[in-house]
Amino acid sequence: MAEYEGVMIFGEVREGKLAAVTTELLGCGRNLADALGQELYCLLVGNDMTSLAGEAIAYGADRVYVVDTPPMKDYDTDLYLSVSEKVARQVMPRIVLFGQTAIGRDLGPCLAFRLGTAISTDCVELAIEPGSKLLLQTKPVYGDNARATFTCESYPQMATVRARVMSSPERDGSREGQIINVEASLDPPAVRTKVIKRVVEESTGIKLEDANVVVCGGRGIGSAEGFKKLEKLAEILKGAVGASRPPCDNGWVPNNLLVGLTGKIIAPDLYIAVALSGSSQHMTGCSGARNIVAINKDPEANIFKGATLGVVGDWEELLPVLTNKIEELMAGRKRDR
Amino acid sequence: MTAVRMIVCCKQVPDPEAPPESFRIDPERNRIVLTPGVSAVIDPYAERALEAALRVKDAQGGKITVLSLGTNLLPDVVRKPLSMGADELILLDDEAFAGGDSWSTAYALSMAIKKIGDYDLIFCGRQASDWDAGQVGPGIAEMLGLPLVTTARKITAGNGKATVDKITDDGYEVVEVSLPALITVSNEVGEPRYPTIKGIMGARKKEPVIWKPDDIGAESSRIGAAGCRTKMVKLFQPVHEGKCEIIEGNSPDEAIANLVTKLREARIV
Amino acid sequence: MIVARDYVFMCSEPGQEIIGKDIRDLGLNRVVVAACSPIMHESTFRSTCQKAGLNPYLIEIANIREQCSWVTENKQMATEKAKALLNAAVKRVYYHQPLETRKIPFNPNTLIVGGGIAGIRAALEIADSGHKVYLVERSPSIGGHMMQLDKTFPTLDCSACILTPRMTEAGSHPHIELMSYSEVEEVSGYIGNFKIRIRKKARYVNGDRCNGCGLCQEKCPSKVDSDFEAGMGKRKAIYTPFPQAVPNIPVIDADHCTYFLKGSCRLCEEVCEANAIDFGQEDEIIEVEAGSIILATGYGVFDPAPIRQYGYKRLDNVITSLEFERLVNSAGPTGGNIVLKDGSAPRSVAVIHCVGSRDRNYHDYCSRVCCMYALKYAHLIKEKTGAEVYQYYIDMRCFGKGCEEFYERIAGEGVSFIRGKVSEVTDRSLNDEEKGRLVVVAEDTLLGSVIRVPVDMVILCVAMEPQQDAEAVARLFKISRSADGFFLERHPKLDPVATNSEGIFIAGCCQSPKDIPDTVAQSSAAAARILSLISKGAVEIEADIASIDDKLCSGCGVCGSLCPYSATSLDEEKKVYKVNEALCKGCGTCVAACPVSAITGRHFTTEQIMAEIEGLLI
Amino acid sequence: METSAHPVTPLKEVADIINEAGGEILKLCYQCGTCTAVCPWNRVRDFIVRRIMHRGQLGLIDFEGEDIWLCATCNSCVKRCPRGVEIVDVMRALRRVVTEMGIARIPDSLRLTIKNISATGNPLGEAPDKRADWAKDLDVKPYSEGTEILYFPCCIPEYDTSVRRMARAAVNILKKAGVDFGIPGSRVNCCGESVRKAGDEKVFERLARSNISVFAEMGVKKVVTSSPHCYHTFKNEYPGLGGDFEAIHLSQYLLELIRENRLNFTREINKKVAYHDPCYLGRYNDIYEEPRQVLESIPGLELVELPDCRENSLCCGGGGGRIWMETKSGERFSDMRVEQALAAGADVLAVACPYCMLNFDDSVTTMDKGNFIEIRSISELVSQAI
Amino acid sequence: MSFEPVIAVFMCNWCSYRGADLAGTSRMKYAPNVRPIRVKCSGRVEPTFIVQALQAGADGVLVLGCHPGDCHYTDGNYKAMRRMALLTRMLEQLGIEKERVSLDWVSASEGSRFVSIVNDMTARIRKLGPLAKES
Repeated sequence: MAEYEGVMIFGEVREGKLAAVTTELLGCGRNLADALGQELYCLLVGNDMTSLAGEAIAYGADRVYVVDTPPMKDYDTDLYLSVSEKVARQVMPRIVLFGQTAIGRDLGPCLAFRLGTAISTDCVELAIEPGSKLLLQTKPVYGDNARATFTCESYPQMATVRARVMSSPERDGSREGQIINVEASLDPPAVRTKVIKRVVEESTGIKLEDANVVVCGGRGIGSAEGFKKLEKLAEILKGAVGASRPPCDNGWVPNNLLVGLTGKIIAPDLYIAVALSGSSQHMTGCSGARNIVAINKDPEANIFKGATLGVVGDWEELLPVLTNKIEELMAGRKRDR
Repeated sequence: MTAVRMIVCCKQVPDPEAPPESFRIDPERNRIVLTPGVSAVIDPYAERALEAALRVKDAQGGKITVLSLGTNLLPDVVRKPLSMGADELILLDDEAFAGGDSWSTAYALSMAIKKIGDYDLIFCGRQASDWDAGQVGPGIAEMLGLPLVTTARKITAGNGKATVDKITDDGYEVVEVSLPALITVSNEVGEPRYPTIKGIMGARKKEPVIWKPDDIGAESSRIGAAGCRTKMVKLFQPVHEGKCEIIEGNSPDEAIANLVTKLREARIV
Repeated sequence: MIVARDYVFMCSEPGQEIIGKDIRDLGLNRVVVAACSPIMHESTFRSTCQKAGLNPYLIEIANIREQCSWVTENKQMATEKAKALLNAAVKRVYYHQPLETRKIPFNPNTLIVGGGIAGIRAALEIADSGHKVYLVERSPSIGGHMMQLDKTFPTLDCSACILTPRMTEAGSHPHIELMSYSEVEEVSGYIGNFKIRIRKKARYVNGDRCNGCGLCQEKCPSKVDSDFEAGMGKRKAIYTPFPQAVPNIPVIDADHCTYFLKGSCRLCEEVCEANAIDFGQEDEIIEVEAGSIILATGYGVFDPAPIRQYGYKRLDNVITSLEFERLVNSAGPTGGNIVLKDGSAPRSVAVIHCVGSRDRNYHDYCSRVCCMYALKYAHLIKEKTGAEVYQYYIDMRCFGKGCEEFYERIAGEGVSFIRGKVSEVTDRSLNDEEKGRLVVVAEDTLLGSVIRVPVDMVILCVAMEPQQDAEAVARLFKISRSADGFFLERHPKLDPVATNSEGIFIAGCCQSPKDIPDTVAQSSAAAARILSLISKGAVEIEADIASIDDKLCSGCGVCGSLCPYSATSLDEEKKVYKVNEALCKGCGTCVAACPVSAITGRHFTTEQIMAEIEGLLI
Repeated sequence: METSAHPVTPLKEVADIINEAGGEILKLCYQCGTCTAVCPWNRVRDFIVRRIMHRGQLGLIDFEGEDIWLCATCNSCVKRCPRGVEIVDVMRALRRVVTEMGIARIPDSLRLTIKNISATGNPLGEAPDKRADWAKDLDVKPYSEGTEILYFPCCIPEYDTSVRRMARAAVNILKKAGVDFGIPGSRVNCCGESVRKAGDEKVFERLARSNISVFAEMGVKKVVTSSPHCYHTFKNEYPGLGGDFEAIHLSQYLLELIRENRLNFTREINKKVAYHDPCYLGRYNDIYEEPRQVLESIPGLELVELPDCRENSLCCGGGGGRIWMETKSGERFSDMRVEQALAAGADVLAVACPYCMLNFDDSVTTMDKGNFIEIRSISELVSQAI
Repeated sequence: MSFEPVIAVFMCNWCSYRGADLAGTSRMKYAPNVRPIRVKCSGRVEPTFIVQALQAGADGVLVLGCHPGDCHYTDGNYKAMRRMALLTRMLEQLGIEKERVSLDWVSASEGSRFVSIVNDMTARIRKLGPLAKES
């Protein structure tokens, strides 16, 4: 099917800038396009974002399709669907990628069904099969107990990609590319949904069970004051604080921070266990974590059994150092953007 | 206020709360093998979709038809929505439906919904806990040409439209949608209710309706494995390193520096 | 078969008339009744036949009620079974023979075992009508448990004051032969003609000489816990259990007497002016004959020590109800002062109901009197000490005459009622208020919370239970016991006084726990039953006994060796065995054992039983 | 339910369901409150067992509340009930109603544990093929046909490193005594006791039947268990499902070994040791003497009695699935027990059950009494002295 | 349909027959398979009765008397016991399983015991199957 060509990513805008997931998609899309020896396209839909097309090029896009019109200011399934359908039919990309975001998980499947093709959502790995040149779409299934790799023989081949699994490329302001403005021919009767109100909810402190990073303290923390230090690290990592049973019992932290079989069962990306021994009860509560970093002065502590990385030593010495290092790192990352 | 006619799509899945050690993969056949002690349940997202429908019914009155597609559906499991308060249960239970993907499933369900005919709202879970695809809802909407609102957490319906609180990445939107429409429900809707004893007694008296492909006029090439648009080429278990790597260092500073480097290398932070 | 009829109440007058009429009109020579158990109405239908001129033994009953319709769930199965039963009865009745009952003289003497209020009452009833009574009492004096009680509920009159006149009367009645300190050893015979062997234990005091001055008891150096005082007081090794004892003759307790133990002392002998002490006395065996027997052996008192959590015997001031009776009695060891072990008066007292009663682990049944005496205690404690009283009850059962009114009165006196079974009496304190006291732990089930009440004294209302030797006594007299261990009456409603053994009656608490009025009523009833037997002057003996065909008998003597009544004996002349019809009870053992089948068990002949078997197994 | 102002109609259907689920004996209850007053919960908070019985009689059970999950099945109430009501069975029936009908929430932790046991055969959800890992370095063979004894350590010591020591000590003893024994491999499951008490009769039966057939296949004749829970289940519940083997608790077996002079004590343990009677050994099976005799035979050891001992032993709080549920600080029986042991002047609190060990270990840690008292299994103490 | 045995039950007049009556008056339910035969004493039961019952169609025979020591006729039940031993040998010779005949005790107050004995016996005989009758 020679007419389907190029990799198209659907770009999202956050606070007037390209969303992090979009730059990640551009990076990943670039690799796929290179593997195919084809071009990378970026579709930008919205209003008042002229400068961003250039950004997309700086991050690797060869062509940017821009739909820039006031009605497209905010996401609406019917509106966005109709313009993306239009662009897709026009451009006929071989691959279309979305971020696994509120928009991506809404628009992606709709577009796929409308185009009569399939999509894999929430992918963590994408590759081109050398022989068939088909897109290999790998995603976690069964609560990440397994991973499945799919292919699809209809075009375009589509996927949504989980945030933060792909790395953003370095920005290259010197890159050149083509910006193509697309007319949004709006069809009012097609719009059957109307957004009445948009509410941004300030996340004041992330809930333990939702946090991607959890810093958890044990009996060794010794006091409520000690937990303040954990809170600081959690704050920097945009995470939450948890505790094993003794701190809860001793009233250093409220009971709802209990992590363990009998408390919260959590599965963050990163779990930092500080001065906790890791009873089996506790481990059941956190064993779903992707990465467990343990800090404990007892090298025999059970926590090291379940941890990915460990440091043996006194937490009171180690934690401030860690907090500083991470703070530096995060600040650096911000500067990068 | 008029009664709302609702259809809820419920999927039977292996219990997502079963421990990871009960999962194995049969690499030969690219299939998940579960230990016999893992029970089947109604997908938790679907249960929440049902809960959302029940709340609409509580508020406005209405009728809820539950639609389930699968093979080896267990009567005790798929009947649960009835005991929770659904009015009717239709099962698409046939070997021909086996081995489907989001496409063939959405097709079969949309054909069944067409047959049901009268409806104001269709509810699906935002995704199902087994394959986590989240496509069947949008798929049905597309196939039936219905407006779609995904990841809802609150729904009120009436007067030809529904008002939905839809979860977004940084908050929520209040969306008005004309009926009929399809809504996928997010877990933020809250805990699904428990069946009452009365409900269970009542459910025992209701017989599910079973539809075969012919009953819904489905083309055999478009259902089950035959109707798949995707092909699973590989199924594998991510290798979890059992060993803990102890980070050494001559001083606390050095140890932590090494740790952070590791974390960064592994793109954990 | 000539006629079959169906009628709802065959045992009623009109029902019986139907049978009678058919016998007369149709000249029936056999009758089968398919109805209730023969135990209920065999005698009814037999007399129906007799009245209609048919020998009463020509009837057979098929028990299709108690052993068929009432016990079978499946109707069809029940019908099948009923058919089999009826068929068997029909087959069997064919072999029935006309039999004659005979009368033998009835001995008008009566044996009464037990000298408590039940035995005393019955003895007086019978003796007053001029008939001889042997009153056998195991302990040195009659009086029983009632003598130990202080006041009686609900009237609060003094137990001893109402009992002692009756005791004296019984002790001196011309028709009552009082045998105290005696026990029945053997019983043989049957209704109208019992033979009883009684062991009169050695008192070591000559009753004829003793004038009851009491000097011996005063001088005796050996002190022993007094049973009568329920262990709360002491007695001497030579003693009468209490001052009003009847007979007022002391006994020497050989197990504790210094002379018997060590070979010297004999102080009592020295001081006895009447020379009544007789260390050489020995147990005496007396044989008496009686036509009927009343068992009035009373009850035992439950020992609460196994209920460890109540602390009886482990914690001071946890006492049983019987102990409290003695404590509160003005003739008792403290002169009626309610005091703790240290002599002080309690400030608060817990009374725990149902100790050993209504409890699967001990006795299932309700002891019936505890609720009421517990209320009485509350009154006495309040009256004598002013202490707080807590009643721990499960259900208040106040059903006797005047009892509910008594409950109302005591409630009005300011007693605290706590509905809940006590889980623990402990001396482990949780606070200063509890320190050094007994803490009673229970759920107040009306409050729905566990409460701990510190008290100074705990009274355990212990169960009434069958006497320890009830099993042996039942065996001795060949009567049955009910599941709870008490003696079994013939019918729980219509014959609560008789037993399954003809001529043996029961009265008082040996049948079941009961209060004094009920005991007295039952005693009088038993006495009345016996007086009616005596007035008949004769007893009819069953016709269904054994007979030996001397043409077949080889004189081997197997029957004689097996017969529990020695009812067969060798006719020296004919060299065959013969049946003494007055002795034979018709058990059939000899019939089954006779090697040459020379013995017939009338009315249960081999032909009859074989026919029945065949009929049953159609 | 407690405060409903409108009249409540008794629900005969619910009462019938409870009966069906095995709670029919509760009809006998005459509401004396003995159960409430002997229940250890009432030492730390209100738990009106009697009221649950009455509610059960009328069908007015509050299935949503936590009450039906509180019972630690310590059997104190059953032992004392004047009406012979098997209160533990009633509690089990109430839980069954919830688990089988799904009418209310099973406490999260318990629910997950049941799922773990159901799916992997052990409460921690660990891999079945790792069951024997605890003894990897001990040179112990897995049970094979013809071996005299199957030593059954219970899932907890097998999978939870913190109490592994009790099983490892047992192995040391058995080896020194020259006992011909083997340990369970991956085909063996949890005995199912706590699942049954948690109300999941179906899972229990499946586990039991599986174990029974595996044991039969392997020719197991005699099982020595570390846990009184396994012991109780094997001895009293498996036979009804076709189990045909002898079960004996380790403490009994140790006494046998001592009596047969197969254990040679070479070291003294000069410590004051208090023995804690586990509910399932004591009240359920009347085994009070053997563990004490084993301890007393250790040279130098001084046995002290705790205030609540033998048939009045204070439950550690771990039975009836409670070991998988959170018990609030201040409500833990194990804390009270450790206090009792401290007050009795004991240096060591000796245990004969993995649940007790977990709970007491936990109490000593959270109460920070590690410097004052040790929690040791009987097997550890014996192992230390030989 | 499963096999339903017929069981002849000899009962003494004083204890067991009354116990069986008590089961009736208490409305207890038990297996309908039993066929009662009243005798005055278990000591009256001759081995030939039992053999006759088995020949006439019973699959099992139960003899019930008073509890040992409680016999209305002092010791008739002991005699029954001795006869039972004799009978067992006879049954062996006849090739009849000895489990088909059983002697037990029921007092006048033991309605429930009667029920359980009868039910147990029925279950036992049901398991044994029908008695192979001589042709």
